[in-house]
Amino acid sequence: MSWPSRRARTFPHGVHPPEEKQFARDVPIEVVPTPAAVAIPLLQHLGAPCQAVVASRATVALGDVVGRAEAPVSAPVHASIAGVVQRESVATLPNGRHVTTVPIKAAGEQLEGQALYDAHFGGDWPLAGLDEIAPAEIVAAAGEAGLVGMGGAAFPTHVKLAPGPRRPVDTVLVNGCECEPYLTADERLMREAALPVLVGAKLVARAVGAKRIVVGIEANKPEAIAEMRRVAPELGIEVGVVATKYPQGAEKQLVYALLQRIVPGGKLPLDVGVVVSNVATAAALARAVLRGAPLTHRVMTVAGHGVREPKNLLVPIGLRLSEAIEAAGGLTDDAARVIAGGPMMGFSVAYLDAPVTKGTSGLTVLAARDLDAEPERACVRCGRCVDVCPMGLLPTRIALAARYGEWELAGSYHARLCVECGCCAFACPSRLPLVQLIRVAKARLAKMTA
Amino acid sequence: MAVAELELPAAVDDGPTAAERFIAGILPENPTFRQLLGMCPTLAVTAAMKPALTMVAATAFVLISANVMVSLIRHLLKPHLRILVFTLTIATFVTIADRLLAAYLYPMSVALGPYVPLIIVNCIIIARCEVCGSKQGPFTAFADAAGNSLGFLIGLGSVATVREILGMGTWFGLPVLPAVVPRWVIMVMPPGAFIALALLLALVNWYQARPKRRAEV
Amino acid sequence: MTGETMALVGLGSGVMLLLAVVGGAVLGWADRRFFVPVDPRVERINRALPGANCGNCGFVGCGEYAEAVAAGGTALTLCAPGGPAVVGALAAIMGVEAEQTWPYRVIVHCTATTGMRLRRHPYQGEPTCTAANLVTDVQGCIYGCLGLGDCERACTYDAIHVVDGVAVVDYTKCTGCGDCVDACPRGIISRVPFKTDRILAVGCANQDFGNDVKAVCTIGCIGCKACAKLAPSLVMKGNLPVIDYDKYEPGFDFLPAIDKCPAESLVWVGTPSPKDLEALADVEMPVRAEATFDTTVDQTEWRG
Amino acid sequence: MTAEPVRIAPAPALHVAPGPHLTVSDFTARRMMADVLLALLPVAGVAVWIFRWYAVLQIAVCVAAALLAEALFSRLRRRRAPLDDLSAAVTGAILGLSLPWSAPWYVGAIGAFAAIGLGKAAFGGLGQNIFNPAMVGRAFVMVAFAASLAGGAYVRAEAALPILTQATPLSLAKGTAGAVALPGLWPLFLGNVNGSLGETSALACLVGGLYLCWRRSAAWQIPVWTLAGAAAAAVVANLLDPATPLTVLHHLFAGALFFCAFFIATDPVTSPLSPRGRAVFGFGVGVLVVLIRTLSSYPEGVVFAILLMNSVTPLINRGTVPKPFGGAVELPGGAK
Amino acid sequence: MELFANLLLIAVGAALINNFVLSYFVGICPFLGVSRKLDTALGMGLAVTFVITVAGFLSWTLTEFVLRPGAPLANAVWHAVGGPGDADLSVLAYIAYIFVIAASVQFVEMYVKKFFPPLYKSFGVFLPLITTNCAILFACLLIMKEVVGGNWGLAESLTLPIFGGLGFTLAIVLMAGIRVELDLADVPRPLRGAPIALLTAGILALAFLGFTGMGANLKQALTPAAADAPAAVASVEVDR
Repeated sequence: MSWPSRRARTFPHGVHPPEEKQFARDVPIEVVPTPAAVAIPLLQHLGAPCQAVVASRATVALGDVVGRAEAPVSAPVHASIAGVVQRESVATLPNGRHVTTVPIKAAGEQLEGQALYDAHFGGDWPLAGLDEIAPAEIVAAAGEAGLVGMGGAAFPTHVKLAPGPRRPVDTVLVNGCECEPYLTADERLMREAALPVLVGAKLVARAVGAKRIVVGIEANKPEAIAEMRRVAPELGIEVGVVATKYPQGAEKQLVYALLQRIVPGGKLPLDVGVVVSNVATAAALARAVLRGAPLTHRVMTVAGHGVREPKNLLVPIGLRLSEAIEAAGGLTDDAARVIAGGPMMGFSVAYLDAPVTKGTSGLTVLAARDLDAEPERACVRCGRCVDVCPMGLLPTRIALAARYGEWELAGSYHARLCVECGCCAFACPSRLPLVQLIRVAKARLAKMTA
Repeated sequence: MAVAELELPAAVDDGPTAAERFIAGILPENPTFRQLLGMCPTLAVTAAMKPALTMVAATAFVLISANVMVSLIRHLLKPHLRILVFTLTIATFVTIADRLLAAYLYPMSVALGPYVPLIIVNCIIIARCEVCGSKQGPFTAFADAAGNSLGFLIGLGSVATVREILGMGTWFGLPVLPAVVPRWVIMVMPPGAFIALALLLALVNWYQARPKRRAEV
Repeated sequence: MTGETMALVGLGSGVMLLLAVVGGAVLGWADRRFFVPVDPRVERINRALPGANCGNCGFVGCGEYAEAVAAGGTALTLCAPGGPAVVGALAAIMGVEAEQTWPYRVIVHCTATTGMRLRRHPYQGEPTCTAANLVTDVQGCIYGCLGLGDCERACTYDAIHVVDGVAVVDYTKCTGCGDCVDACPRGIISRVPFKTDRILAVGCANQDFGNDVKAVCTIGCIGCKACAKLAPSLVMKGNLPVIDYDKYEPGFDFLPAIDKCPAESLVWVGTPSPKDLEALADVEMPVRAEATFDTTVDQTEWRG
Repeated sequence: MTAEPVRIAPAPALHVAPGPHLTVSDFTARRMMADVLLALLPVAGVAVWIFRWYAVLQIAVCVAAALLAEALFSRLRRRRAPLDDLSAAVTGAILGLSLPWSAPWYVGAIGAFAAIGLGKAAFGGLGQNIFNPAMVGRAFVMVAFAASLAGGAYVRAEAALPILTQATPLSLAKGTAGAVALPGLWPLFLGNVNGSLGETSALACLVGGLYLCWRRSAAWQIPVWTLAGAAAAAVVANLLDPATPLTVLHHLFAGALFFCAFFIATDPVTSPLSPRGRAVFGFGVGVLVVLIRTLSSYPEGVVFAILLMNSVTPLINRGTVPKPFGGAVELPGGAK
Repeated sequence: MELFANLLLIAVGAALINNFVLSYFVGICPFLGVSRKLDTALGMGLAVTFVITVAGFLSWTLTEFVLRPGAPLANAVWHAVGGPGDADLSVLAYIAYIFVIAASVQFVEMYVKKFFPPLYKSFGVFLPLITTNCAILFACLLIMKEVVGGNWGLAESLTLPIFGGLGFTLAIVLMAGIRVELDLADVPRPLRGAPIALLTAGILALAFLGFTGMGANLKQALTPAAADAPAAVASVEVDR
């Protein structure tokens, strides 16, 4: 069964930033050599931090639990290399979280190179018998493996898969849009490891009891669509092509584009009977359930004019950003801005000792020439931001209210529905930092209601 | 503006002296520019100097008479009735002023039209009765009213000067601008009143803020 | 005077009298019919308050605060602009005995000037602390002052300024209203009772381990606990000493503790005006704003 | 409030900034203003063709005075004069094009100072003004120097160009009820009539305006609804008073309606933000223009209509906050 | 029909052409003071409209029956005491009006305080100010002039205050909308507050000039026969 209509579907508003996928879309995933040390952050997800369970100077093997999740909404972290635990330290993650990390110095036998790649994506993925696995078993495996949403939200997967006695879920959407410019990690994953992705999707559906599974892929990834369509029918999974438009990969927009369901403001896709899962998360779930392997590595893109050899890398969690960049040939002389994630929603970082986390989908390195030299000017109320806002808000009004400290006013313009996708600031002819101002307003409003 | 004054308690203290009241009324607490009181006549009758000055004279007469009168009867006032008494006192003097104007300056009386009776509701007068007249003696009340009248004169005079010179090229009806200079008719019309007062107020605010800014630098 | 004039005057007076009687009767009836009881103290408290409607007390305006005070159960000391004089007046109206207390002032828990902060990076974006606080790596220390002056803009009294990259309080102007405490996104300003002209303060907010502090600041507190051993009102909270100002003894000799500090984290701040120290006829100040050292950059959800 | 741009230092001196880190490359505020100037070219061209040196002089005076005023008022506030954003030039050009050929030079200069000073700088500068600056300036001089700008001022018996000895179409309609022959619709559409510099040719306005809408430098809803509002009001006016010489098409093509619809009403700063608000705004402008033309003593109502609707814009903005995606939607049975 | 045309003229004249605030400058105090928030402005506008209507009715009653030369009630007493000619009590007008206004405002204040406490809380402090609102006395004076002149009956005397009040409401609501907007603008420091509000009012007044002449043209359109009769709209020749 394939997607009923071959016409690309999409959502209202949005923007068309330059796609810039050419940097690494045709570069196969490369395994990064085991680094001398990694630093495992104890908080890589949305929720409570883990408690460290290994003492300094203890020896750990790949996949050993380093931090245990003790709160309901939390996820354990595991050693991503074999080695010796060092004294705890702190690190500021790209998203601004200041967390305790457990450094591990490499020692002993390491799983490396092709063997590591095969452990992740190669080998056999049994298609039969998936329906016999108990949902609880899947949820437990996801919890033990420390699975979190790998598209960036980093919400613990076992919590998402066990929504409790709420409305029944009928559809699982697998998010393969990767609408952020520059990033190609998900595309490579779909092209190289379609089977684990789809098996994982099947497991997600099994866990939540959904009958229908749809993979959503943007039209600008024909090879990925072809590969997924080759494998999907075997598993009864539909592959839906959506228009190439940003932010196609945002949950609510994807749900609308593929299913024409509108997620009410302040609610989750769950409330309309949908669970959305990123392709990388699905692949990791397949590995966790069928191979019992925890989440220790992830695929990330390092691309942009600012790196010498743009690549897609399979990296251990806790790798320093600088080492990931070195693996991609290092920074060029005119590199100006390093962004953890894609350029639309990613966070700029300047201190490159920060560790890679489960949610780091890539590093975009912009050169000076990629950056805009236009100065900020006064808002001329042209309404461009209104035209592009996928949430149908009035970004300029919220931002202006935030600038003048009129928090209630900002709230009355539905500031809290903003998903910070960046369309408004991308389209703004006056180059106002709209998203930043809206985030200020959101933070303030959250504080006021707290 | 007037609200704050109306809410003030009928305090027992003696307050500023007559001289202080007089001086304060002229510039530091200028009714037009500092307290923004009596805006209606400031806008309505300032198209030219003559009606403006007539207005000031009528207002001054009422202000002084009412303030002194209120001061004389201040010990008889009951708090909840005082505003009513003030208003009726003022209304009486306004009627007198109106009749005097009609008798001796008929053209002016016609020109000012309803704005003479509207003196009754001029906030300056109620504010002065409330702040000074109802609390201090007749002499202080007189000084206070006189000072505020002078302040009102400055306010109306400056607005009227700007409007008459720009709008008609005259001052007190005497030509001051050569005929080649174009007349800005807008200045003698309602929008001109608002704009002239707005800019004069801005000028005063700017001047007030100036020394402070210097001290900072 | 002719009879006609007399008659006219009589008629006029009669009309006015009639009006007055009718009006008076209607209003008198309405006064009883529409009577709404009001606590007379509300009016008096309203008069005693400054009427600035600044909202520092946490109520919508002076009027609402007055009602809350009159209703009882609300502290009399919430009016920052009014100061001790207003507290005294309110106490007199409410018939409460005034107690001894101290003027409150703010302290900035960061003293590192620009050159002392490490890992600073050029920042392009909205030039306010609150906005910059949402961007990673503006500077290495995620606790310390960002120096973009949100507190300076929030201050009504021109009493706090960013000097060489760090906020410095001008204690000759500070009234302790606490606007800057609310404005600081990093929560490094606290509001404490000043028991002497100059009191000791911890001039650092970094709660990390010593090595991590050294990596981002040349003068930050490394959490060695030396001062806590030497002065009883200094207690360690995690890796940072905190002064308990309720137990603060003005006469205590803090010099050994200060000498022992390997960083430069114990500083003397303040000089409240003598006027404030004299006019101490107020009850205990219950609102004590503690610095939160709140650095969380992103309270909002993360999405993909 | 403007952030001082941080100079981009060579690597590895990385710098930080809030996301998004990409911006649309071909669309800037400056480009929008440049678009307006570009779109005004055909209008100005027709003006120069009809009014010759009068037009050149008038536009030059207004633009120069507007730039000077912008520089002066910026200096008063001790700020850098933002002349490079071209907004002052646009204000000057529109003001100039809305003046009659016969207005003395000082009218344009004072109008430009009133426009920039009272209309824009006093409210805080670009983007913060409530009223369309050019129209504030135009209304100011229109009332201040009524003699130089009233209908009669357009006509000069001694003028060298024959067209300048004819009364403007709307003055004709106002002056004598039905008795005179109005110009035909073609001359009105092409612009071969007397009038304010920019308003004579509906065709030129249409060409420039379509360019603006195509570039999306102006919101298409505003001109469409302005013309619709004017047409609707004109239909009503014709029904109520069948004897009037002004047919619906006369209302559309005569006077400054096209110029207003495409260049004045579309000023983004003073018009509503949302598409729905823009429709309301445009319709209001159109109706008011015709209302003032038919009922007040002024032959043309564009200036007042724009200012009146500008004053309503904050209320329109408040009333037309768009519904957020999924905001208040109740799902019909979950799935569709 | 003619009455209707007359009323329409008075209504349009009072609300738009000669707007109380923007053309006659009456009611400036609340116009500047209570126009910071939209809902309070609307409340104030409607309160003024209500009070002005009540005052208009009372003033018509007073003028018609007591104060105007030859008023029936005054005359009855006058002739009873044997006075010659007609009684003329118009000298009492100002005092009587202000008394009536003050009393009715106080009545409204007590009424609102008792039955609409939230409304009282939001603009209760401004209710006493309505007493000193020139718009109300101004409307009374206009009505007196026309009633004494024998031009107006009760219908006209009620139309003027109602639409004058609505015109005031329109102006103050527009102003409030603009001022809320200006809270988000970087207005130059010396202009902040009253000056920018006055400037805005000036531009509004400029815009309202667009309605000039509408009365005469409307009258011509409505009553072609009476084209050359003087306009019924009361006009004050101060600033023309």
